Amino acid sequence: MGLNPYAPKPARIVRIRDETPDTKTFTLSPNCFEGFTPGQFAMLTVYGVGEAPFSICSSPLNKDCLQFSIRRMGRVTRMIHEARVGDEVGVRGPYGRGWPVDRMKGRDILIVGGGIGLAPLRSLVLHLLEGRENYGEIAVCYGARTPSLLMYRDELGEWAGRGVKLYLTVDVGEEGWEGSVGVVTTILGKPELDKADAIVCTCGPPVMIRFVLRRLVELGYSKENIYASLESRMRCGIGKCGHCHFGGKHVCLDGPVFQYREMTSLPKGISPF
Amino acid sequence: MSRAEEELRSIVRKLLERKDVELVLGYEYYGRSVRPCFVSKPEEVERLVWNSDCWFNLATYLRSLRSRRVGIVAKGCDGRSIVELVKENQVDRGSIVVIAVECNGVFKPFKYGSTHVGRRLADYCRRCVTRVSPVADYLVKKGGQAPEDENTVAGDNASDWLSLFRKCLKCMACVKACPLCYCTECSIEGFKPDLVHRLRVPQELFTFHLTRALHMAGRCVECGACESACPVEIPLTRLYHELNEWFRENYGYAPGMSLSEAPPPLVFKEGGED
Amino acid sequence: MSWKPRVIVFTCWCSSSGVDQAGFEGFTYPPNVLTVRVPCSAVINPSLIVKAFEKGADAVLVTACRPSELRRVAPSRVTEARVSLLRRLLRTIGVEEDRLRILWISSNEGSLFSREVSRILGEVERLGPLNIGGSMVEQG
Amino acid sequence: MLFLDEDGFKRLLEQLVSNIRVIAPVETDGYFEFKTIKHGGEASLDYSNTRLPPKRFFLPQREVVFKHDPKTRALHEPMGGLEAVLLGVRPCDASALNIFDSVLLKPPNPDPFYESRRRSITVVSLSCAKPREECFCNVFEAGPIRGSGEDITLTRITGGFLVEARSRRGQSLVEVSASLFEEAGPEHLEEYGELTCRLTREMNSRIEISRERLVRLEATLDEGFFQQAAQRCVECSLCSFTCPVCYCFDTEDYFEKNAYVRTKGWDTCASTLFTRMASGLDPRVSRVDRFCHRFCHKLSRIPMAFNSFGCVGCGRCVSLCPVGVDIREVLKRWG
Repeated sequence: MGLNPYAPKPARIVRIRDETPDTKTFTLSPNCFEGFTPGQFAMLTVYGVGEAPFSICSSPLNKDCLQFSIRRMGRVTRMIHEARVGDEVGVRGPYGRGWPVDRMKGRDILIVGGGIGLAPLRSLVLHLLEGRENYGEIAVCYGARTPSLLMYRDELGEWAGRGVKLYLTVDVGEEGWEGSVGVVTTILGKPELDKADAIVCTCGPPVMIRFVLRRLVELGYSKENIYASLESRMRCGIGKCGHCHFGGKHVCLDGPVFQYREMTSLPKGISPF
Repeated sequence: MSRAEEELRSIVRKLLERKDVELVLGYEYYGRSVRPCFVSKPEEVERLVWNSDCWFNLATYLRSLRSRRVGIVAKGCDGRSIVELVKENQVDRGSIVVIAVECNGVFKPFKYGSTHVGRRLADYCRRCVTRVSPVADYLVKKGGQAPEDENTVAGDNASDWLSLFRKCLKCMACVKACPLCYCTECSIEGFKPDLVHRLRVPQELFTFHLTRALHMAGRCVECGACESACPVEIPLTRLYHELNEWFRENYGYAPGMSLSEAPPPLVFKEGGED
Repeated sequence: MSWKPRVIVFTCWCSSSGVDQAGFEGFTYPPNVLTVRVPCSAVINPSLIVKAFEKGADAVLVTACRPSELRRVAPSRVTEARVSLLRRLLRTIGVEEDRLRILWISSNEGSLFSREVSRILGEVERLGPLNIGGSMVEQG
Repeated sequence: MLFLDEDGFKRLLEQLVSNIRVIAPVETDGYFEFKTIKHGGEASLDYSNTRLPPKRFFLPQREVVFKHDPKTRALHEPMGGLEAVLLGVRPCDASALNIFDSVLLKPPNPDPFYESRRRSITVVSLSCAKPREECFCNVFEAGPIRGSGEDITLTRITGGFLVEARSRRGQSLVEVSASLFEEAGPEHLEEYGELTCRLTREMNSRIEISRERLVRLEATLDEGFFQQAAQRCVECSLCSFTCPVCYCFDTEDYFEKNAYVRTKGWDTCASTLFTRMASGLDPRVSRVDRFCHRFCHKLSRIPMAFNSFGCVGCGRCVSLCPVGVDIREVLKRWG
């Protein structure tokens, strides 16, 4: 009788931070994972309500707690949003394949995020910043619908101070916004990186990923080095329940991070093309 | 090929050639049995058949074809369900051409692993009161040979409904085969998991079946599609028949008999009999 | 401990004050009677009554305003029709139809309520436990 | 290979029934269903196949997988698994267990609930006497004589059964009552050979499939064909509920009797909710996509991910489908 993979481990919410009007970042403690790769996800349980997959957005080097940025969407996320500090939730994971951190050593890195899609990328940025000297240029292109919907606003400046080139854009400007206005593809050309060799990591809504991938190829980034994190409904996270089985690949086992060529073989619908 | 089939095919061919309809819903042979088919070209008309194996109610497809002009082969009960769909504003009578076929009852479909050898007239057909559709643009008379009951065993009269419900797999075949179960947010399919959840088997089968029965009361045209589609053969039509009887006794109303007759809940008047 | 029937009472806003009054005036009714107050008897979805049976109720009682005392007659008539239909359904599937009843209760009829409930409870006790939830659990 | 005569079989059955829970096909209302039997006579072995596959003994339609008491903070992990013998499974249904094994027991996260059930149930298969019209187990080499997931294979021949132990558990069951068995003689083996030939000949479906081509089904989908067939489909999901192989499950969390409970149970890809996310995004929106998925999953996606076909050719979906959707048509076209 093996361990029960369907049973989450209890953890407490120790901090809740409002990111945007409908997104909060929850800090859970203790960190019951022995370690994870940035880009992996975990299943969060609201006891008695349900379970849903969320990207881990804290640094893998943070051994004390786990962080999740959660947007209010369905039944489970609504209940998490109603939770308070001290409440207990269940966590199991880490699941899936994260960003290819091993391939990043010594290369330039382009990170493209849209909206809440920055969550799995934040984990990556924090990971990269811990060993900043091992990598080339790191550029983050991040877009949101409005300035108030930008995630991790307090942290973005800090990243820039630690050697990350930051390019922000919003679809619709607000009063006091002096940055660029337009979708994220409009700023993809700005970072000056070694395009043939740079690793690109992108996450966001499916439509954004579709156009970002197209633009990246146009700009001359190598298809071998483009990665995107996809999403799908899942129930078990371990490749048993069949919900995320698309074209021979399980999003929970072979993803959520897919390489460009893998994505071309996914069936339409889940594939960003 | 029976004369009725010949007549049916010529009507359908005429409809398709004149481009009166884009598509005709009918039945075709498929192995030993019969299955629904969609005919859109005059040369495909030869596929159409009509016999006592055609138990499926083609009106089930009408809602998904709402934007098109469709011809439909309809038995008596199918016609009644078209009437109900029109009354409930689900389909437009003007865009449907009903090819009514006179029906003498259909056989129970042959099910996997059954030990019954003979064909048996479906139980719900024994109760049938409408051999011909109440709405018809064309009429094919003397449809299908009168089915011979090869099995002398009368319809099963098991009355232990609780044990019948317990067999249910909650596969929703009854819901999906029913022409009148069209709610996009079905309360028993799990959209509102507080009432009935799809996973709660067998805990919520009682609520599931009774809720469905209540939703079908006064609407069910007793076409038997649910019962015949059911993999474990729960005689659902018998249950719905009882509720229709209640409507008949109390309001003198039977569903799907005429386009002008409004269902009783709609004509409920304040200060009624009191 | 001997078996006591569990009865769920759906009361409309008006008749619920009748039920309250039963309490104020010291009429007793057994503790195994649970009341659920709803704005109007006509909003009681029959599925909820069915679910109450499945969840372990031995009888369900619907109390509603007397049609003759209502300015609008329809709501109580709707409830009456629904209950009557549901009783037919229960009879068909082999559940005693007397387990579901409708009771006309005005807001000042506490005594009537407690009298009727006790009477019905006695009848249900004679009928014995229903236990649909239990019988739906898989055997074998 | 061993031989067990009719009388020996009866005695073996009585022995088993008195020692262990025996589940065997029992006739009820014109159909056969797997039920726990109290004495050997209840079991009927003259059946074409049971209406529903024995899937529920390994993967119940609903099972509790996790309980958590918030007060005592105790975790209860209910585990099923009563020792039992499942007798008279047809080879196709037994082969389905082999597919379950490759999916649900795949490391690193085997399903412990399935594992304990699989370990505690000894599966005894019985060769088919006569293939039905809708059978196509020969296509996937899942019958009609031998399946691939059973512990003991019984083959009915004149005067008794040929017994083949297929696993260590099967071997030990044979050893316990070794005195009943005798070594199969040449005449038995000869009959076995003839039977194999005859049954394969009698199989109605002669579909030649090539693994390589089928696995590419995903890439070579002919939308036209599927659109036509999907038009007929009413998404009743009967096929996945009666399929011996369909393993997809859903979970539900709720609070009951002072504990948070999680159950898992059968789900179906025909449901519009199957892939819909909370945000409303759905990678598989159209009916055609969902319809394609069922066939792609069985014939191409499961083989790609788990290296075995997701269909055993029992014919239940073919026979029960109210609108005559037939997986054999897909096989004929793409096999």
